[in-house]
Amino acid sequence: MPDEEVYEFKSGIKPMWCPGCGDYAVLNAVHKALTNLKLEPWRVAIISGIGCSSNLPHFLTAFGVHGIHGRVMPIATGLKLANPELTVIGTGGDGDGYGIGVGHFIHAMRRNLDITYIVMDNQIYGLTTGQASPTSLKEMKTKSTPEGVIENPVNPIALALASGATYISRGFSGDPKGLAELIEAGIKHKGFSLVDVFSPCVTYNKYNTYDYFRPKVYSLQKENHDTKDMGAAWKKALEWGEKIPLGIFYVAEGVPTYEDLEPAYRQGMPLKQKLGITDPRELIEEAM
Amino acid sequence: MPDEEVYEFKSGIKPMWCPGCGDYAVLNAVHKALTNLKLEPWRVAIISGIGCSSNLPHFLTAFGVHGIHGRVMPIATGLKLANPELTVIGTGGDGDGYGIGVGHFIHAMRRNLDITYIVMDNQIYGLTTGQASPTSLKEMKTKSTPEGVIENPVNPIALALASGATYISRGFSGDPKGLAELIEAGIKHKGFSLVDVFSPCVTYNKYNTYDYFRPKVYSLQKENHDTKDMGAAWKKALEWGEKIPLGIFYVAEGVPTYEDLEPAYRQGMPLKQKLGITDPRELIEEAM
Amino acid sequence: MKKGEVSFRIGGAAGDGVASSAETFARTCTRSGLYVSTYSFYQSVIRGGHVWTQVRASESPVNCHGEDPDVLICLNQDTADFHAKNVTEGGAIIVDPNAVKVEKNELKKGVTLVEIPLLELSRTYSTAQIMKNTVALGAVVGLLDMDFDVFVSVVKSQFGTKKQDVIDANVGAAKAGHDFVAKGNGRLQHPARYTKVRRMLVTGNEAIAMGALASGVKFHAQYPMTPSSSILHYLAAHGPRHGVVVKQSEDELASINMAIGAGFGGVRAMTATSGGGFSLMVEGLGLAGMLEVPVVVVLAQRGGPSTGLPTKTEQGDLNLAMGAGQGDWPRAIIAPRNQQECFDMTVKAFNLADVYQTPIILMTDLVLSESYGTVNTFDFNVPINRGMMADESKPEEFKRYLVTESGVSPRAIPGQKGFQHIAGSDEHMEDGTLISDVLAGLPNSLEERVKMHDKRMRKLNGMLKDTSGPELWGPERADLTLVSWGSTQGPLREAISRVNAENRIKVNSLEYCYVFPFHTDETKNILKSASLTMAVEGNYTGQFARLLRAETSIEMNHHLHKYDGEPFEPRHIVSKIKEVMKLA
Amino acid sequence: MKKGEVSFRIGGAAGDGVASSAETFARTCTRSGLYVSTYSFYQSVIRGGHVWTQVRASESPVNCHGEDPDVLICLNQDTADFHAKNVTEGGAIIVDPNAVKVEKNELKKGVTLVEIPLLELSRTYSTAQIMKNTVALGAVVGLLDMDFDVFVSVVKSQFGTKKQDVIDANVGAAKAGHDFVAKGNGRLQHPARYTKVRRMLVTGNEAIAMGALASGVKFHAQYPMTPSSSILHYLAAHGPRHGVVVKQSEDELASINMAIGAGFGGVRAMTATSGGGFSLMVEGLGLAGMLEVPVVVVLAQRGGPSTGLPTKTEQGDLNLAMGAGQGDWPRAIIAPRNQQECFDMTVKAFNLADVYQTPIILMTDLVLSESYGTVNTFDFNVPINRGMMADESKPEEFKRYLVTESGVSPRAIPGQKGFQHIAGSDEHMEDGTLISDVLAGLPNSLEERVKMHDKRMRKLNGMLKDTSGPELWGPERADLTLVSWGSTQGPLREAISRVNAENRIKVNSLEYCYVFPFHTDETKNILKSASLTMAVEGNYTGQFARLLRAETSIEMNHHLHKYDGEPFEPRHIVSKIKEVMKLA
Ligand SMILES: Cc1ncc(C[n+]2csc(CCOP(=O)(O)OP(=O)(O)O)c2C)c(N)n1
Ligand SMILES: Cc1ncc(C[n+]2csc(CCOP(=O)(O)OP(=O)(O)O)c2C)c(N)n1
Ligand code: SF4
Ligand code: SF4
Ligand SMILES: [Mg+2]
Ligand SMILES: [Mg+2]
Repeated sequence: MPDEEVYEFKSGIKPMWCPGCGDYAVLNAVHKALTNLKLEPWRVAIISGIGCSSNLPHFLTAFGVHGIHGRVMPIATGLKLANPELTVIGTGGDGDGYGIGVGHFIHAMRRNLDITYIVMDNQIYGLTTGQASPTSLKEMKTKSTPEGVIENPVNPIALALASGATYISRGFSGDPKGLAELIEAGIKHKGFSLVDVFSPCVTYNKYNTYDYFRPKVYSLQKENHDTKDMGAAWKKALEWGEKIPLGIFYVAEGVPTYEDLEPAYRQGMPLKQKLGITDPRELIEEAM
Repeated sequence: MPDEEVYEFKSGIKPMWCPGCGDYAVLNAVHKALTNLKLEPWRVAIISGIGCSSNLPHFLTAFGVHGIHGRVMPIATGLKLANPELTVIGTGGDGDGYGIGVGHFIHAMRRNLDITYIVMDNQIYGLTTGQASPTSLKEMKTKSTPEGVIENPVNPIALALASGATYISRGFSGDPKGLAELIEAGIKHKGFSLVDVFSPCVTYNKYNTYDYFRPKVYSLQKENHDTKDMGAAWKKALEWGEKIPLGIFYVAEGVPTYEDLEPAYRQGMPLKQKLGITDPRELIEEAM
Repeated sequence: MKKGEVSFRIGGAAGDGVASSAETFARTCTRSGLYVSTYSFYQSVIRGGHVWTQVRASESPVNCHGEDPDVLICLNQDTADFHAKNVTEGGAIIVDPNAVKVEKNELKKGVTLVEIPLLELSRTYSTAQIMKNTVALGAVVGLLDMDFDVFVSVVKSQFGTKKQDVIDANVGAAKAGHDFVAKGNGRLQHPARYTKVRRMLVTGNEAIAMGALASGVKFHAQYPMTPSSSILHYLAAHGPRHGVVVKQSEDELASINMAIGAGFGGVRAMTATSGGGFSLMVEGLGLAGMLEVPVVVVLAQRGGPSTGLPTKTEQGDLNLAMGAGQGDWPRAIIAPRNQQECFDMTVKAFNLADVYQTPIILMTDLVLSESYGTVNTFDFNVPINRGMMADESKPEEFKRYLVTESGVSPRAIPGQKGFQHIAGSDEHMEDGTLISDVLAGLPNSLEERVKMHDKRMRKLNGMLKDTSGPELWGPERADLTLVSWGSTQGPLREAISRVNAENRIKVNSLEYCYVFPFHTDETKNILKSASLTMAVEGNYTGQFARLLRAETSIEMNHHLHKYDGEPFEPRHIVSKIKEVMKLA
Repeated sequence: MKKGEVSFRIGGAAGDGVASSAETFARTCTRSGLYVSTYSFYQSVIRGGHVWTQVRASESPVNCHGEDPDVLICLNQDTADFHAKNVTEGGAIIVDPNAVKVEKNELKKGVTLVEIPLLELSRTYSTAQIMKNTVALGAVVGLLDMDFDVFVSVVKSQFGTKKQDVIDANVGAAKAGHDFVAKGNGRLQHPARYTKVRRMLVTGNEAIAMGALASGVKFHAQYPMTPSSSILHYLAAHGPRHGVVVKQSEDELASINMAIGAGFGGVRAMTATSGGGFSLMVEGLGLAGMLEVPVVVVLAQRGGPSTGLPTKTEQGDLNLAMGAGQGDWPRAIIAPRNQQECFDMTVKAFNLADVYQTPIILMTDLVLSESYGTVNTFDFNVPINRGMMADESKPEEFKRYLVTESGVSPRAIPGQKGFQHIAGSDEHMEDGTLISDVLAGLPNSLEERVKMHDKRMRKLNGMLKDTSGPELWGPERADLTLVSWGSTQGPLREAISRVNAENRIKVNSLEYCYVFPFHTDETKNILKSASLTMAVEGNYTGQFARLLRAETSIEMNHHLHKYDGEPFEPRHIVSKIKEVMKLA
């Protein structure tokens, strides 16, 4: 491909994240993946919710909706269904996606839409200044849990396996190269892709820091993990403690996507159709 | 225990379910379980949402809330936390619990509250006269999917495994005895118990009928399934087709419940405490 | 029985096929050239209880289901017990004497009791219980001297060519009932002139769905909820063929946000629900208002509060629609008065949504949503105005939220090269960047906010101009002016006609289809010359009268509120008018 | 600088510790016997941007943060650029000359520029950047001739006994600043008499949380949302020790429904949120209204619509609160005017909720929720009225939804033997059984519905009697009456005092704390003798003025609306009064 077809995806707006925030690495990785894939910014749409992480769309040159807290998946779904030719990417935080939004997350996955969902999981509520998130570990002390969290954390990888996502992966802001690859592969994958990212909040989560993760994380791909084996993926999804897997947990190829099955598409893409009814006779007849 | 301590749990109100509806068997099973457990009706509370199935509380002599669609778990959670001495049971339909309510379902499970949740899963929306539900099988034709469902169904057992429920089971209205046993064991279990029930809708689901299930279902317990083995439970959770397992998939004993961990209970049960602050000095001092 | 019209009622238990038999009859009347209006009284149970449907058919247009029945089919004893005594003079009651007993001495003068062994006769044609309804329908066709072939044509349309055996059974059963009465077992005064004029028979929901199709809706997301569900059913059945993506979402939070996503994507998008689901859309509506994404939301009201009376009618969600979403944002609320307006106003709603790039709320109620009415064949060739789009040739000048006099900014959609922007729910600047991203705390951030908020709110001016004021119906000068909104129009006009015909006084009616932005000037103009006013609405607190007062300071002299779940009948209004005007 | 008071402002970027330094100063003032009112101007970003906090301290009570600063600490150049020129005559500006340059010729008369090498001095005590703030604070303490020991006591309270090293560093750094100015590097006019009177310094949110504790709340569920979050933080920190279950829920749908579950369980239950979260509670609120479950809901308003201005103030959610939930159900809306009322009205709200068994909405706004104000030590010994409970001795007579004159029915809670019942969201009968279960379609179902709906709505009468009318403040006769609700009171009263002192005309103020049910009679009585009226409120459309008009037909003569996200300052109101009254 000629050079001029590679587009710049970084907008002129400077993120206001705290210095050291994991989200910078995610932004860079998204940028790199989009550039590598030689996508055109006007055919890409990034949908986010509310949270520090959800500001991400503003820092890219694509289309986007910076929506409301927890509704990334419905907005992305509506947009993708209206125009399946777009590359639709959801982004946001752990609170947004796995807390208030977990219901939509489950339903989006079982639809297997061709959407990539990147969750910046910092195990804390950043923007609201440090309350427990659904992925906060048990006993973690936060503003809302001064005596420690007493809930078991949500396991996004396990939920994704249970719900029919066809590409399930986890990255780490401390491994920007690996992260960009996961995102790129996720976008390329036809079907619902989850990229869960450990993206440390350096301001409000003093526990799950870069240093917390670095000695623990390892790459599934370097261990020859079989991404087609759901049982193996399930085991890896449950692994947590001294060793924490990164990389691709599971991929199901060739599963029909929602877009493949949607009956309306037999008439073409909704956005490109003529409006209205040219021959209403049948509708009228039926109502007589 | 002396005989007079066994209470009648059936109220005088006659259910208006269609003749043959699976929910009758669930009602009977709940009744039987409560009676067997020799519970006192005034210490039992049944919380439901909206749907045919959600009418169930009215047919029992316990306390109850017939709430709104999808919010069974939050209401039950609030009640249980306010008065942990109550036996709190959630009931409702597949739409209620796994559709609109699936987010709360996930969060309730990860809390491991000592609540039993009985979902009458008829794979259809009954009360609204026959639209697809989150457990409707792919390709099923309903009023809202005249060309067939194109989503993959929710797998409640797998979701429960992924979310930390400590008692996970499935019953069938066609096996009332087994169902009553599952419910009884669920109530006895300390921690979150799920009893997913195939409870056929004879009016709107002409596919997943009693006759559909009868030749397929078998009892896990008769097969010496190890309910402590999460990996085995996961495999069984995915089993669907010619053979469909019933019974207890998974039990985790001894996991602390939310009630065990809640710091406020060090002061006693909320309901029984004196209201207000007897010694506000510390609060005042701090604000000076 | 009134001249030129007949009110037919069939009653039984849920599951007896009452509504579908009534529909067959309503279609038969429609194809016989009559105007029809129906109402179904049913419960939130799938089986049992007591349900009935009324079909009123007339030579001249009818706007409500009327009052007492002229012809009654009693499928069970409850029906006889509750309704037989109300059958009008000269009317008829059809029962299976083997199943239902009628107290003859309670009947009105000249009511014919037609006893037909419905079940027995039906057995010849089918073992299905419901076939006895068909026998009864056949009898009614006979009693009313209708063309049996018209009935046959309706049955054929209903079952299609593939189900010849079902058609045969139905026709046979109906014929048996027809012949039974033809043998002199009853005949009514020939009630109406039958013609071959062709009209459509649609519910409000169907009219909305058709209006949406005509308008080019390409995305509809909905979660089922009575009385809005049949919009989903209609569109699911007919939409995909016309390229419409129709999605049953996981809940109403998803419905509205999916519609917003699709609207942002550039297609016409809609959702529909009732009050409970609308409650869940409240946050999303505000989002659409802020993103300036067009979306049409149908709010089909039912009895509240909360789950309330799920299968009963009410007009109790106006406060909810007015207050939906934190802060101020521009919305329009339209309350069609009848099935024809359901079609027309859906078209209007899509145009307003696109032109003003904001959510438009279409409010109906159970009785309008689910009742059938005859309409002249809809003209699907409707005006479509997609509003202001960005100048394709000047991407460099594009600002999605350009501050304009009208408050409307040029729109661009994903896929348009050079027009990328982020639609954000935080307050933003003209190009869509967030104030907090680029001006966090800088003094001019306040100005930018005010400019943008003003801009959005200015759309209300345009919407006010683009919609028409209330309609004054009846004599221009009157002793009493009834004020109403939405579907109350039907029984209200009929009540007025009756009062004006029978009394010295004159009553007229001020009817609101465009509820918000409120037509304050027109209202003041009209009401300042009104002698006495009375608001007629289907809720407890008089939500519309409060809105009117908030907008005009005008207090209604009288109020008629109904909140028992049943629609107004003309006589309710007539008697209140008489009370207020001190008529005998 | 005004006599007897000082306005202190500190500005920098998010993350510079501006708010916490200001709090330290505010506490020092409070412990010095001054009345304090603060305001934080901040952004929805964790780092960067421009933020500042003002602390106004006075010998006499102050109800708002005032206007221009007398003393300004510039932690960065932005602060100097934006604020230095506004420092009042005779005031002082503290900067680190190595970091910040001040344009001297832009300063007002007699403003002292105090240049202190803040960072350098701080290095001796700590490497933490924030320590330079402490140096500056010490300097201010010196400039204002405050007792340095009071400052030390505040630092000690803040860090507790366990952090002696932190305390030492802070005290050392402050002393360095203090000594720097003591060496003649600046001194202000002694601004106020310091005393040892002890008062509390609380935010509106803290006052609400304390009020809830005093009232015996036993369950609080909340999802974080600015500006309500500190209620959660306070209760999470202090609740469990007092036996309060405090739950961060998964969303606001869960918060309200958990609170309903707990309320049904018999404990006092609360939730808190802002407009976006309240939008998600709309359906649950109607549920509580229908189940007749007491629950207190705090709605802390911020700038809308949608995500809007998440860290800015507004009074734009009144329509939302009024319209929440489909259908009609009884609610009360209370808008405390200051921190003291936040405490008192929370107590009131719990009592109203229990007595009327329905949701009570407590509305604040960002500026009241998050600003500190001094209050006299709260009396935690508050009246508690749990309302009507069932007669324990007569379970057989118990009907949960007994129709009564007051609309209130006896309540029983799970665990009470013989009092079992189902609280249902469908319309029900006196004993709680559903109409559709036992009367489906029977003619008397309509009556039962009407009886029950009337019963519920009658509670509004009782709530009206149990709450007081608007407060008329200022001269009884006036040329202009300002009408306001909630926190606008503070700047408004100050504006009135100023106008009345300086002009011939007299202005007074009609203030609403109890917003709904609306006190129509009192309002009419008071306003009928008003010469001119002006509504002052913090939103675009004048939501309160609309409510007032809907309830009374009274139209305000003038309106002052502010919706730029910042709170009213007295001068905004003064200048509008002057404009309206045609004063120079
Ligand atoms: C309905 C609603 N409730 C609450 C909020 C307040 N809120 C904004 S961001 C956020 C959580 C942020 O956490 P997360 O999603 O993990 O993102 P992060 O800031 O950590 O990147 C919350 C609760 C909101 N905007 N909307
Ligand atoms: C917010 C809201 N949306 C929609 C509805 C309408 N509704 C009532 S019951 C129901 C679904 C019933 O299905 P399910 O939960 O499976 O129960 P079933 O009737 O099959 O037992 C729906 C959508 C509602 N009551 N509330
Ligand atoms: S608060 Fe945490 S998540 Fe937010 S920008 Fe700072 S480091 Fe990142
Ligand atoms: S419709 Fe289905 S679920 Fe409802 S009562 Fe009838 S059989 Fe049961
Ligand atoms: Mg987070
Ligand atoms: Mg179901």
